This record gives sequence, C-alpha cells and structure tokens, in this order.
Amino acid sequence: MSDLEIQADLGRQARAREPRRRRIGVAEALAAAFALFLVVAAVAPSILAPGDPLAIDPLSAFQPPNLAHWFGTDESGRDIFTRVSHGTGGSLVIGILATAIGLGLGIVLGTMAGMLGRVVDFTVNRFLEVLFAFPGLLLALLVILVFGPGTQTATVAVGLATAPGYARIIRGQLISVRSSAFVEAATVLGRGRRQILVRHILPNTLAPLFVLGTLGIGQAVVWASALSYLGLGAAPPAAEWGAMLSAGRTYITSAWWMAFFPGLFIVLTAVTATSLGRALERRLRHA
Amino acid sequence: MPGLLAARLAGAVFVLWAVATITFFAIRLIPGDPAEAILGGPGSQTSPEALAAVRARYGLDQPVVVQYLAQLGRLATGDLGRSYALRQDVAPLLVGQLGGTLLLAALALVVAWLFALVLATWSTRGGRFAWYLGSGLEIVAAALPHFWLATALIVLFSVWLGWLPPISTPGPAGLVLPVLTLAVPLAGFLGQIMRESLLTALESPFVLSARARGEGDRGVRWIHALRHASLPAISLSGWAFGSLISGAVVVETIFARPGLGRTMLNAVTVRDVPVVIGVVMIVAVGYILMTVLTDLAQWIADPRLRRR
Amino acid sequence: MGCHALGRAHLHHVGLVDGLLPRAVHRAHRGHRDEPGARPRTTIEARMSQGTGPAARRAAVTPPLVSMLRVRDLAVGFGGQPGTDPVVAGVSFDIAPGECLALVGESGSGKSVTARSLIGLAGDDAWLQAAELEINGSDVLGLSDAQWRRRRGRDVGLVLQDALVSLDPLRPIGREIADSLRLHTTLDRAARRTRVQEVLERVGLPDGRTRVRQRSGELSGGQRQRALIASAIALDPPLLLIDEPTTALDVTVQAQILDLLESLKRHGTAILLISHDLAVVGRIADRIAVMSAGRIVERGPAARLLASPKHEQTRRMIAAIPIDKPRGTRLSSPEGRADAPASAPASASASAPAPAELVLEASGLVKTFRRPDGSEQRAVDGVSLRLLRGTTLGLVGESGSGKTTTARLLLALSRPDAGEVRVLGRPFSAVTERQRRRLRPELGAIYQDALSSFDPRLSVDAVLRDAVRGARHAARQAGNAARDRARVLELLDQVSLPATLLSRRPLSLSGGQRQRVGIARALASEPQILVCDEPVSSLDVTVQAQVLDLLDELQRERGLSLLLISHDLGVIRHASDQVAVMLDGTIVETGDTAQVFTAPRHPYTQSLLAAVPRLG
Amino acid sequence: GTDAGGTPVKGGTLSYASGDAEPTCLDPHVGGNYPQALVSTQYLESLVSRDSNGQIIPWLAKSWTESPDGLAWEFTLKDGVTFTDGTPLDAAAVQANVAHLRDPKTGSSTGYLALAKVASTEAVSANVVRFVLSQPDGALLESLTQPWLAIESPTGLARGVDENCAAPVGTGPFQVESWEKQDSVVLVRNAGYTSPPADADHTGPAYLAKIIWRFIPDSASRFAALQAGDVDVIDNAQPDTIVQAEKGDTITHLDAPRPGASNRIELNSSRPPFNDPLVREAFIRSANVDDAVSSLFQGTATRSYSALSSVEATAVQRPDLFGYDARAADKLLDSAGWTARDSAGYRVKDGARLTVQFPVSTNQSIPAEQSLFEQLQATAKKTGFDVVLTPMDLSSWYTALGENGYDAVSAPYTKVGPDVLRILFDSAGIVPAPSGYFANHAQVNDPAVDALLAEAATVTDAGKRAALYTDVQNKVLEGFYLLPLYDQQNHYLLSSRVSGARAMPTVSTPTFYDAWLPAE
Ligand SMILES: Nc1ncnc2c1ncn2[C@@H]1O[C@H](COP(=O)(O)OP(=O)(O)OP(=O)(O)O)[C@@H](O)[C@H]1O
Ligand SMILES: Nc1ncnc2c1ncn2[C@@H]1O[C@H](COP(=O)(O)OP(=O)(O)OP(=O)(O)O)[C@@H](O)[C@H]1O
Ligand SMILES: [Mg+2]
Ligand SMILES: [Mg+2]
Repeated sequence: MSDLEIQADLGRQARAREPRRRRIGVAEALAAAFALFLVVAAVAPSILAPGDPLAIDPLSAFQPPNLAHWFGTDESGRDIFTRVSHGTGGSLVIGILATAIGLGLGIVLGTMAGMLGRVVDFTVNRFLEVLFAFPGLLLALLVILVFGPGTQTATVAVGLATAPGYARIIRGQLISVRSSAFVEAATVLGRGRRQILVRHILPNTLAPLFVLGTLGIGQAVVWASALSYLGLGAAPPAAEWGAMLSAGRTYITSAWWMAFFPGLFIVLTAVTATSLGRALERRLRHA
Repeated sequence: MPGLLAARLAGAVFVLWAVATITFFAIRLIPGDPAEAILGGPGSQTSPEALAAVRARYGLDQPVVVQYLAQLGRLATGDLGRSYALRQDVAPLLVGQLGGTLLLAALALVVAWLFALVLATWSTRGGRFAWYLGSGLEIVAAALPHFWLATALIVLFSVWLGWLPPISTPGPAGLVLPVLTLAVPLAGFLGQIMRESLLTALESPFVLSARARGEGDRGVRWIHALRHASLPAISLSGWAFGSLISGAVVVETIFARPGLGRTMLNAVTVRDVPVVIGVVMIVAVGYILMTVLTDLAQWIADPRLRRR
Repeated sequence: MGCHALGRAHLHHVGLVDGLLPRAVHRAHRGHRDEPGARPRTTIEARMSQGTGPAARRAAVTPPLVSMLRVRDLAVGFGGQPGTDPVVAGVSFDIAPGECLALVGESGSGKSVTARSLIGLAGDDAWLQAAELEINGSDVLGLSDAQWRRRRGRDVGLVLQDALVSLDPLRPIGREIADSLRLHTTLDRAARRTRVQEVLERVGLPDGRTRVRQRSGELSGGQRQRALIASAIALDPPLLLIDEPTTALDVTVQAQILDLLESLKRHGTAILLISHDLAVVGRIADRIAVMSAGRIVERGPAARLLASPKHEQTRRMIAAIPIDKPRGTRLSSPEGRADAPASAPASASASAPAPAELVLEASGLVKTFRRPDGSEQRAVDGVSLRLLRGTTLGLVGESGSGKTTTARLLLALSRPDAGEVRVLGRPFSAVTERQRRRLRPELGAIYQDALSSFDPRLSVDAVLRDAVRGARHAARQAGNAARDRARVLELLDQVSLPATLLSRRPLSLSGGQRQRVGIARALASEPQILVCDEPVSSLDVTVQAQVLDLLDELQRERGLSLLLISHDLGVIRHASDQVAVMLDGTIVETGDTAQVFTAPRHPYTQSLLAAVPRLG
Repeated sequence: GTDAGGTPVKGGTLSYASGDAEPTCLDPHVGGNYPQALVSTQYLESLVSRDSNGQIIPWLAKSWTESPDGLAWEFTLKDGVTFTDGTPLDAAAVQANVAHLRDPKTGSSTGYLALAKVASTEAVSANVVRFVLSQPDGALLESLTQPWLAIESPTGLARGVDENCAAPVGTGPFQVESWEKQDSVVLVRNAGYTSPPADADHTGPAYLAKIIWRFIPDSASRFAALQAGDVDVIDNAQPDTIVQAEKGDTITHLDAPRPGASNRIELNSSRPPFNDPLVREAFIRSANVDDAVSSLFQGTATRSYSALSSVEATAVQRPDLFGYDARAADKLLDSAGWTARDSAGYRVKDGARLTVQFPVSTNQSIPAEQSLFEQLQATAKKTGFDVVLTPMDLSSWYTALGENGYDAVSAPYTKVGPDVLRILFDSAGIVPAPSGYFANHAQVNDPAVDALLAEAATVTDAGKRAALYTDVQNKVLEGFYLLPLYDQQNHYLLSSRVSGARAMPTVSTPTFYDAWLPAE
C-alpha cells in the first residue's frame, strides 16, 4: 500500500461516517480559500508579492518577520514571502507533474493488469510487488543518481516512486468495475465490448482518478521537498519550497522563519490537497 | 497449506532476485567509477596501477554480465560481499546497523499505533469539536515532512526547552525525538484509518447488541470496537515498514543515528555497490517478512480469515 | 394455460380450508391472551440452574404484574429540538407477562426506533418524550446511562433487526452470550459456561461445547439469529424486544425461530415482536398494533385484526401477502381494494401462441467453482429446465442452492462446464458472445440487487435511453432522439413510474422504484423471455406486491415467458405455473405448481411446505 | 587555543562532533583527505611539525639535516618512542611508512604526491633515517608536517590495508579503541605517551581519558547538541551559530583557518568565455564579494585578496585587483565584444549568451558559501553574466571537472606551505590523473609561471623562496585567473568546560593532547 492508496481508501470509507455537515464545511471552505491563494500565487505571483524573489539585499539579511517582510528575510536579504509566493508555481508544477507521471504510469500498468488477461496481470503484479519492496525514497534516489539531480529528475523520480500505488488502485478499480453487476447488465442487454468499455468501464474507473490526483499532489509536494532537502531537487537560488526549507534549516537556531514558512506552505498544500480530494470524493459519490 | 507456502516462498525469491537485479544495473548506470570509490572516493589522485589492481581484485574488469552472475551467485549463497568504501564485509556491517534502525522503526510503529489509538478513541467520543480537531490533526500530521518535523522538534525540545538531546545518545532519551519524528506522520495515517473503522464498528449492529446486553461505553470500545478498528491498520503495517525505512534515511541523518537509512544514503552517494545491494536486499526481506507478519497478525486478529 | 389457472384456483381453496396452518400452538397463546397475568413461575425456577439467578430473585419478590411494559405517549425524534419532527409519536401500549404484542407496519414506519427507545438506545442524537415509560413496574424515564446499563440485558432484552451482523464476528458466540452474565451477575466462569450451554440448548443450538467457540461467521443465518436470541435471554429477562427475527431467513429456519419464541412466551416472557410480515405475526402474536408513519393506526387482538382489518394500511398489508392468493389476483391495491381480480386469466392465455412452444431450454448444466482452499464445489450439478412460451417457471430453493448460478448460466454470463442452453431453439451458451448478441434482445433479466445493476453515474433517463437505443440498433432500425424519448416514457408508464424520476439516479430511488426501473430496462428490447432472480426478496411486502402484479400484468399483456427465482414459496406459488425445486445444485422436483404444492414428492419439498407460516 | 584556567584535571571523556564526512579509512595514508586528518591528529604523529610562526619544529624527529645539494635529508628520531602496539619507533619504521605511502595498493593520494621527489630511503642507523631525493625539494619539511604523512607502526601496517584502516597504530596521545561505523570512533588515552611536539604545553600522557569522535552531518543538530551539552566540541560551525555562541559565555570559538590555498573561485581560462582575460577581469569586478562576506559570515571571515591562506607567511594580498566595480566590469565586457544584452538582461555575443557554468560540490561547501555563490550570481547578473549554479555530489562534481564542463569552480586545497601554488598553477596540473583528477582548475598555462614554480620548489633558502612565490602569486593574480574570497574556514566551537584545546599550526586540525575537562 502507498500513502495514496490509504488516502484513496479513506475517501472511500469516509462516506456515511462523518457527522452530518453543511453543504460546504468550514474545513472545505478554508481549504478552497487556500487553494485559491495557491492558484493565484502560481499563476500571477506578482499580484501577491510584487518583488523579485531573487533580488538580494545583503544589508537586510536575517530580518525576522515584520511589516516590510511578512515572513522575514533570508541570509541574502531576499524576502521570504516573495520567494514563497513565487515558489508556489514551481512547487505545484513539480507536484502536479510528478502526480501526472505517477498517475499516467499507474494507468498504463493498472489498465494492462486489469484488462489484458491473466498473464499480463500476473506479470504486472509481480513487477509492482518488486517496486513495493523498494522503499520509495531509495527508488527516487537511484533515479536521481542515474540521471543527475535537478528539478526534472526529482519530478520524474517522485512520479516513478508513486506509480506502483496508483497502478494498484487503478487495477483494483478496473477489476471491480469490470465484474460489477451493471457491466453484466449491459452484456445482457447485448452491448458490445467496446461500447461497454467506453460507456461504463472507463468512466467509472477514471472518475476516482480525479480524487486520486488531488490527493496525490499534496503527497508529491512533500516528497519532492524531501528530495530537495537531501540536495537532490531544485537548484539554488530557485524559490522552490523544499530547497528553501533545506537552506533555512541551517539557520534554524538563529532564524527560524527561514525554514518555518516554506515548511508551512508545504504542509498547508498537502493538507489542502487532502481536504479537497476528500470533498471531491464525497461530491462524486453523492452526486 | 504446503502449496501456499511454496508459492509464497517462490514469490519471495522472485522479489529478491528482481530487487537485486534492478539495483545492480541501476548502480551501473550511475556515473562514477566503483574502483575509485574503493580507493578512497572520488577525487583521490590514484595511480593507474592502483586502479588496475583494485579492478582486478574486485572483478570490475570482467564483463558486466559476468559480474552480475557472480553477484547473483554470491547472493544465492548468502554472501553480501565486501563494501568498497567501508572495507568491511557487508553482512556483519549491515547486521550492526540493522539493530538501530529496527529499534527505531519498531518503536515508531508502536508509538504511532498508540497515538493513533488515543486520537481515534478520543475524537470519536468527544462530539463534533473533537471530531473535527481529531481529523484535522490527523490530516496535518500525515502531511508533515519528516525533516521539517525533526527540525521543529529539535528547536522545541532541545534548543528552547532543553529537555531532550538533539542527537542520539546512549540512553533512551536520545531515542525520543527520532521516534517522534517518524511516528507522528505515521500516526496521522493510521489514525485516519482507525477512526474511520472505529466509527464503523461503533455504529455497527453488534455494538448496539452489546449495549442492549448492558455493556458500557468502555466495554464496547475495548471488547468490540478497537479490535475491529485495528484490523485495517494492521494490514497497513507492511506499508508502514517501507515508509519508516524511507523516513529513517532522513531521521538518521538529522539525529546522527547509525542505521540502515544513513548507511544507504552514504553508500549510494559513493557508489558502494555491495552495500547498496545489501541494504536493498535487507529492506526487501524486511518488507516480505513484514507482509507475512501482517498476514499472520490479521489471521490472528480476524478469525474470519481462519476458516478456509 | 387454462388448466393451470383452474388448478390454482382450486388449490387456493384447499389451502384456505385445510389450513396447513393453525396448530396447537396457536390456540395456546390465545389462552394466554385471555389471562395476561398468568405466568407459570414454577417453570422459570426449574429452568434456572442457579437458584439465586436473577430470574428466580425477581420471581420471588415481584408481585403479580398487570403490565411488564407500559408505554404512554411515546415520541422519539432525531436531531433538532425535542418535540419537533418526531419519527415516532403518540405511541402507547402495554404488554403483560407471557403476552406477545406484535408491532407491524411498513418499512420506515418507526418500529425499530420504538423498540430501541424502550431500552434507552434510540441513538446519540435522539430525543425521547413520554408520559409514562415503565418496565417491570418501575419508571425508566430519565434513567442515567449507568442506570440503564444495569437494566439492559437483565430486565429487558433486545434482539436487533440485523441479526446476521448483530454478533461480533471477531468473538466466539459463547462470549457474546455470556456477556450479560458477566455484566450483571457474580457467576464464575464455569457457572457462566454451564448457563451459556443451557441457553444454547433452549434456542435449539445443542452441542454447546463446540458451538460456544464458533464465531458468527461460522454459523448459518438461522443459527446466528438463534445465537443472538440466546444472548438476549441469557439472563431470562422478563421482557424481550425482538425486531424482525425472521425476515432474512428461509421458511424452515423461520419456523424454528417462531417455535422458540412461542416457548419463551409460554414460560412467561413478555414479548414485543416487530415485523412487517403479517403471516409471521399471525402465528404468534396475541395482540397486534399497526404502525404507520410513526403512529399506531390500529390495534386489536390478532385474530380479529387479521380477519377484519379496519385501517386502510392494515388492509393493504394483508392484501399484499402473496401466500394463498391465486394467480392473477392483484396483490397491491392502491385503492384499498384487496383481492380484486384484475382480469380473467383465461383472456391472457387466449392471446398467447401455441402453448407448447419451448422458448428457453437448459440441459445438463454443470458449474463448478474452486474454493479458496483448492477443493471444488459443484454449485450447479446437472440442471435441466424447460420454459414454455407465455408461462412462468418458478425456481425455489434455499440460499446457496445454486439458483443464481443457474440464472447466470442461462443468461450466458458464465460458461457452463457441461450442458447447453438454447434460446428460441437456437444455441445460446455454446456460441461466441458476438453471435449471441443477436439473441440477447429476446432475453431480459431482472436482478436480485437492482441497485448495483445500474451504473452509478447514470440517471434513470440515461439508463433507459441506453437500453432503448441498444434495442433499436439490435433491430437495425433507424431512429432519432425524439422517438427514443417517447419510448422511454412509454416504458416508464408501463412500470407505473412518473416521468419526474427521469433525472434521478438509481441511488436516490426507493427499492420498489429501482426494481421497476430495472424491469423497464429489461422490457426495452421487448424480450420474449425474462429471467428474474429474486426480484422481490429485498422489498417490503407492499412493494413486493406491486412488482409481482406488474410482472403478472406484463405476462398477460405480452405473452412473456418468465423464469422466476425465489426462495419465498409464497411468491413462487402465487406467481408461477410450474415449479422447479432446487437443492444443493440439483433440481429435486419439478411439476405444475398446483401439483407440487399439494402433493410434494420429494422430502425436501415437503419440509419446505410444512414450514410456511399462514395467516390465521 | 582555548585558555587553560586553573590546574588541568586528569580523566574525563570528551565528545567531539564532526560535520565532515565520516572517513572510510582511519589511516590517512589511504587516500588522504581532511576528515582523516581531523581524527588521525589524535592518534598519529608526524616527523616534524610547524609552530604558529610557520617555523618547522621537532616532533618524532628531534633534529634533521639537509645535504648541501639538497638531495639528501637525514632525520634523527626521538629516543624511546614506541607505537601503542609496542613496536619501537626506528629508522626501519619510517622506511616502512614511506614504502607504504608509495605502494599503489595503499591507494595514497595526498601523501603519495608529497613524496613525489623522494627516490629512496635509507636507515643510516637505528634511529637515523635518510631520504634520498631525485630533485631538491624546498617543500619537503612542510609536507612532512602533514597528518597524511604521519608515521604508523610497521607491525600495524603489515596487517593489511583493511585491518589497518579500522584501527591504525601510531605514537599519538590517544589510540583507536573502536570504530562503530556511521556513529563514532572511540579513542582512549595512550598511557605510555612520550612524544609531544615541541610547542605542546605539557609532557607525558594526555589529560583526557577518552574521546568520543562522532559524525553529525547535520549542522543544526550539531550545534543543538553542543548547546544541549551532549557534545563538547564541534567543527564546521556555521557563521550564525558562531555569532550566537560568541554572545553567550557557555561556548568558546576557535578560529583556525586552514593553510595552503585561500578559498577562491577559479576561472577556467581554457575555454570561452574565460579564455579572454578581459572577461575574467569583468567577472571579478562584477562580483560584490565584500558585501556578501560581511552579511553571510557576519564577521567570522575576513575577505582575502590572495591566492594563499593568510596563515602562510608568503601570502601576497592584492586588494587593488579585486574590488567591486560594476561600471568597470561593464566597460570591460563592452571592450571584449559582449556589447548586446538579451531580453533577460544577459550579455550576448554572436548569438551566444554570456553563460558561466558553475558546478558546486555540496559536500565541500558549507551552506553560507553556497549562499555566497548565489549572491555573486545575483550581482554578476547586473553586469550581464548568466551564472548557472549546479549543486552536485562529489562524484558528479569531479566528473564535471574532469570533462572540462565548467567555467568557474571553487575547490578547497589544503597543504602546508606555499608549495600549494605549484599544485594549483603549474601547467602540469592541467592534465588529469587517470582518475580524472587535476588541481589546476583555472588551467593556468603560463611557461613563466611554470619556470618560477620549478625554481621555487628546489630552493630551500627562505628569502629566495619567498621572493619567487611572490612573483608567482602576482602573475596569477594579475592574470585574473581567480577570485579570492576568504581563508578556508575552519571554525571550532567548544563548550567552555573544555580547556587547553588548540588547533595544530600545520593543517589546523584540533589536538586534545593538552585539553582537559573539569572534574565531575
Ligand atoms: N439514528 C437515526 N437518525 C435519524 N433518523 C433515523 C435514525 N434511525 C431511524 N431513523 C428514521 O426513523 C424512521 C423510522 O425508522 P425505523 O428503523 O424505526 O423503521 P422500521 O419501521 O423499523 O422500518 P423497517 O421495517 O425497514 O425496519 C425512518 O424514517 C428512519 O429513517
Ligand atoms: N463466483 C463464484 N465463485 C465461487 N463460488 C461461487 C461463485 N458463485 C456462487 N458460488 C457458490 O455456489 C453456490 C451457489 O450459489 P448461488 O449464488 O447460485 O446460490 P443461490 O441459490 O442463488 O442462493 P441465494 O438464495 O442466497 O441467492 C454457493 O455455495 C456459492 O458459494
Ligand atoms: Mg426496523
Ligand atoms: Mg441468489
């Protein structure tokens, strides 16, 4: 199982269990608001922070949060709020791309396993088992060492490391949809294979992927930041959250804000993605 | 049963073989010369004779296929080879490192379970507020990157409060922060699972039946609900093991603990092929054992599985 | 065809007159009803192995009671302000020791909520108001949770509706049954064990030594139901609330449970029996209260109420019982007219083609499944069936006997290991799916679980439009959206559903509505054969009646051939011309319905028929 | 060193936390890097040492003579010194060490290079050993002070490389008791110690009973551990923690810049754009090093204008060449033909952007230094340089260098004495070793420089040698081959409990021979 599968699983369980809630809960509203902030920051960071995230000002280095610098400044006097805002795009793109890669691979593998008969299913399953026996971080590490560190490699590495989880969910979903009563009902009505695939199997398998993707983005951001922390992700002085956090850790005893705020954004992004994913799941289910 | 066992064993052997193979060739792809790693790492101004001597000694001058087969042959006999960089046999080296990591992982798993249990139990009995707080805490905990959490814990407990050492020390005090770092995010995941299943169990008719017999709240939780709630969490423990090993890489580095994670990170960066393969094999064996153990635990905890 | 109808009509009379039903037991509780206070105390004492057991204590101190349970003006609701939007309101009744009061009513009328309220377990967000609420003479209104806890299981026992899941699957039943002993007595382990075995024996689960170690998953439905009852009566509470104890069970098991309740009653236990099945109730209840929309709308002695129901709801329920209603009799009566023959059966057969045309034929079907442990199970073992045009073939058999598997083989949803299915004289199972597709429109299916047979994403409209369009393509007709829409509306009308449902998803429909959408879908291609797998087993009697009536009507109007699968003998008898009885994968008996029901040859069929409860 | 207040106390365990990588071998003959030097200083000793004035002083050798032609050196060893395994220190032992260093199987790099001119060794008597050189070597004594050429027990060496790596046997004040990989090396006092260097504070065995030498790669954890009292000494201290420590009185700061080269950025003169001296000068002028150093190092490092560490007496400082002057940089680029700018503001010539590939070794640069590069990148951008910083792990970094895939690079080089200039700037250093390693990263290929270096290497007269090295330095500095930053930073933070610790004036490794802790 992967974090994703758990997340997905939870979504599935969460149905009736939660207290009866209003149409849009407080948590969802907050998550949506933060998501909006993230989107704005990603698309047009200058609206939120007009400054240059790379502009150095050695004389105002290490300033704690204040009115001029909401999140303080770093060792080179760069404004952390500006950097965090401008870093949103990059970090989200890493998260989204990595998720897309993982999901894409997962779809290919999962569909192969779920649709192409027993031999393929068996082979893919063994392959996934092997991937699961590798700790995710090691898998990512090997990819990065083979192809050299950097944003792209880190993205690919995270994508690869998360793919087995997706593949398993998709395979399971496919198999359960394929053997479901409504597909049988369609057969009895005389539907052809292709029609059934297009009308029933694919839509019912793909709908949960939106949820999976949303949940996955949060985890991917955390993963990518872990790689940056190990010095294997984005190159300095890029305003990527993981890299900023990693740089800030050095100064943790004298300038906590340098590590705190990028970390906060990583956590908030992951939390937001999770909450939204859950909400989406509920909506899809009850719609 | 013997058939099942054989299948399981064959599966395990296959996984180990595949893991070793992938690792072997992946490391080949990493730029850098293992012979240099043997001679004190990159940048050492070694003479060509020295390089040649080392290549011959470790068989690095052989064709890759031969090396691969030789490696497999050694692995098949349980020989993990000799570390290039650490000048030591890999097996005893890793056995030495294994203890620390296992202790860390085991404690983290236990603590995570405890946290998750407490949080799940509390948040399902305290009404709406507790529900939201509980689920919020769990989602946040699950989203915490290890390195950030570790830093926060060090600043809080070592620098500000001065209660706990920021690095591993001989006593149990040195274990507290690393274990917490690993346990909190895991507890977030387990807690979410447990709370969901606890609620399902608490709302189930058999709990209502028990209440109708006069069972109190505590009895219902301890005798019925928690057991059901722990089932899905048990099945997760195989996954948890993998995530703990990944987490150990970061945690062992930050808290300066000896262990597999740190060994692996170092070995990979200096292309110490035998050690990397050794670690990967050990982790894979651990993973396989863990899945067997979880199956067993499930089998014990869930009599429904025993019937067939 | 005509002879079928005649045969049935005759049979109906035989059934009514001969009354395979009221036996000695029935008379026994009449006696109790006359003297509600009479409680044979001596029996209780004899029964208890421990002289100091709670029942014995109670028997010694409690003066003779008029009422074991006294409820006045009970109102219960969920969420919101107490008193607003009650789910149960104005409910009052008494039950005397040794008496059984049955609470009947359609699904959702508030029966279970009433029962749960009587034991203080209405729910976390529930409110409860009552003028009086007394159990065993003491007021239980406003008891604290701890006080309630001391009474539950000792003064009052509750057997929940969902018997199959009301025992903890992770605990041995012995522990579950011993729970109330552990909680309310000071008996030691050994004494508890003895008592548990006694109780198990009483509920008809002897061989207690091995039983106690089994978990609910290892027991059949009826055994579970009995174990659950055992756990409720372990301490012999003077008041027992039993919610739908027989709904999920086969008739044979159902009969055992009713016997058990009767013996409890005889021993002086006051019973509140909840059911929507009047036939069951009629066998055991002394008095009946009918609930509708949270209120008691009619009450009275069982015999009187069943014989001359006054309230419309009661009448509807009695009318909906299929047992002993001749074929062609309407079961559902929205206008309140029960037993009104819709039209003469003969007129239907007139439009039907030659009676002997074989539309569906299965010969020597075998289907084997591999169990997880590797052993093989023959779910269907040499089944041969013949369905004639315009008739209904009923397939009965207990759960797991292979009915669904047979249906799936007939529909070519799974491939038989041996044997063949032919549809309209052409090979069906032995050809490829591509070749089969041309025959598919002739063979419709209705599923036991209607909900999961619908793609959850699609609206009713989409479901039906897909079916209509598919049928059109199969018939190689050109068409357009408007024509399709008209056909969809026509189908809806056929199954008496309003067009307003079109935009809904199946998930948001009621069970009966769903089942009817399923029928509409099956009818879209104007099939000649319908395979119906338990089309009504998950439905309320009233809804069940609607569905059965609809099928009957369709057969009459369109000459449909039906294969009707059910484990409910009443349903089968009411709706089929011929019957096949299935046991362990084989057909043990076939024949005309009349013949099989009057003169069953196979012992299994005999035992099945003997167990059917009847309205008195 | 730290001041010893009061009388030294015997006993106690000192805990040292190193931020450097854990050595793969505790014998500095094998390979030969700084982490090995750090720890081996505690248990191995060299023939000679250097005092804080740069004078060579006796250590294991009590005296030495050079033959007039400079081709033979005779070292007379101290009497009565034994290795901790009981083997006596004699001429044969020294010979065995030289042989060990020169044996390819040992895989020595630093020591091997330092002995390049030694042709053979001879045992003149039991305690006099003669080094026979192929050429005069002015740097021989300085080389011999280094821990990488320390003298180990021949019995120990005979055990084979692997065993010797795990626990080398020396004559030092401590000896290796155990080494738990990834965690710590435990060193215990050598009770029979008799051979302190001439500048030590006391004689006889060390005061401390035990040193636990730990490896804590994470700088934040390391400092936190020092603050929490879990360790007594840390190295590789970050500037901000030094400032923080200096504000309080529970931690003392030991600043010991490393000898040899200064920390500098070398500009690859072998390929465009830095094959044009004007562009090199423009880059140097465009980089605002002063502001960066003062903000990032917060006063813990001083700006260097020299190719050599300020520890070296022969270092030539040229502040005139390395001032920040953006306008001058602009002009220089204009005259070099980089007149146009692209949309991003970078200079272009013939359609090519003025790009500077700058691989950064994450293992060798402390974070403050990486931030410094980022700041230089930002200021150079104003002039139109596109500096591409690429962090790499050590292997990849060496690979990039070996493939000549860089324009600027910062590589530390530690060696005692100005002879380091020969390693860094002799054209022979351009040709990579078989392993791909080379030291002349600026790829200075100037016959005049080569000639000066060759002469200086053979001269032993101090004055003449200094003059020659001054010439070399001026030539290199004026050629704008490098941008000096500051001395190689080497900061130790010590708990104030620790007294008597100091850094060796050789390669600035700490020594705890004179150190002691207050009684518990
Ligand atoms: N916990 C609850 N919260 C809110 N509403 C509830 C709750 N329990 C029951 N209800 C509602 O109360 C009404 C009566 O339910 P109840 O279970 O008593 O019906 P019933 O008569 O037992 O029906 P059935 O025959 O289907 O068991 C229903 O509308 C149901 O939705
Ligand atoms: N796909 C399958 N794999 C293995 N065993 C199966 C499968 N389908 C059915 N069986 C087994 O075949 C037997 C007959 O099942 P079937 O569903 O046909 O019974 P049924 O008569 O329809 O029972 P019910 O009344 O409960 O629906 C059962 O014991 C069941 O466990
Ligand atoms: Mg109910
Ligand atoms: Mg069935």
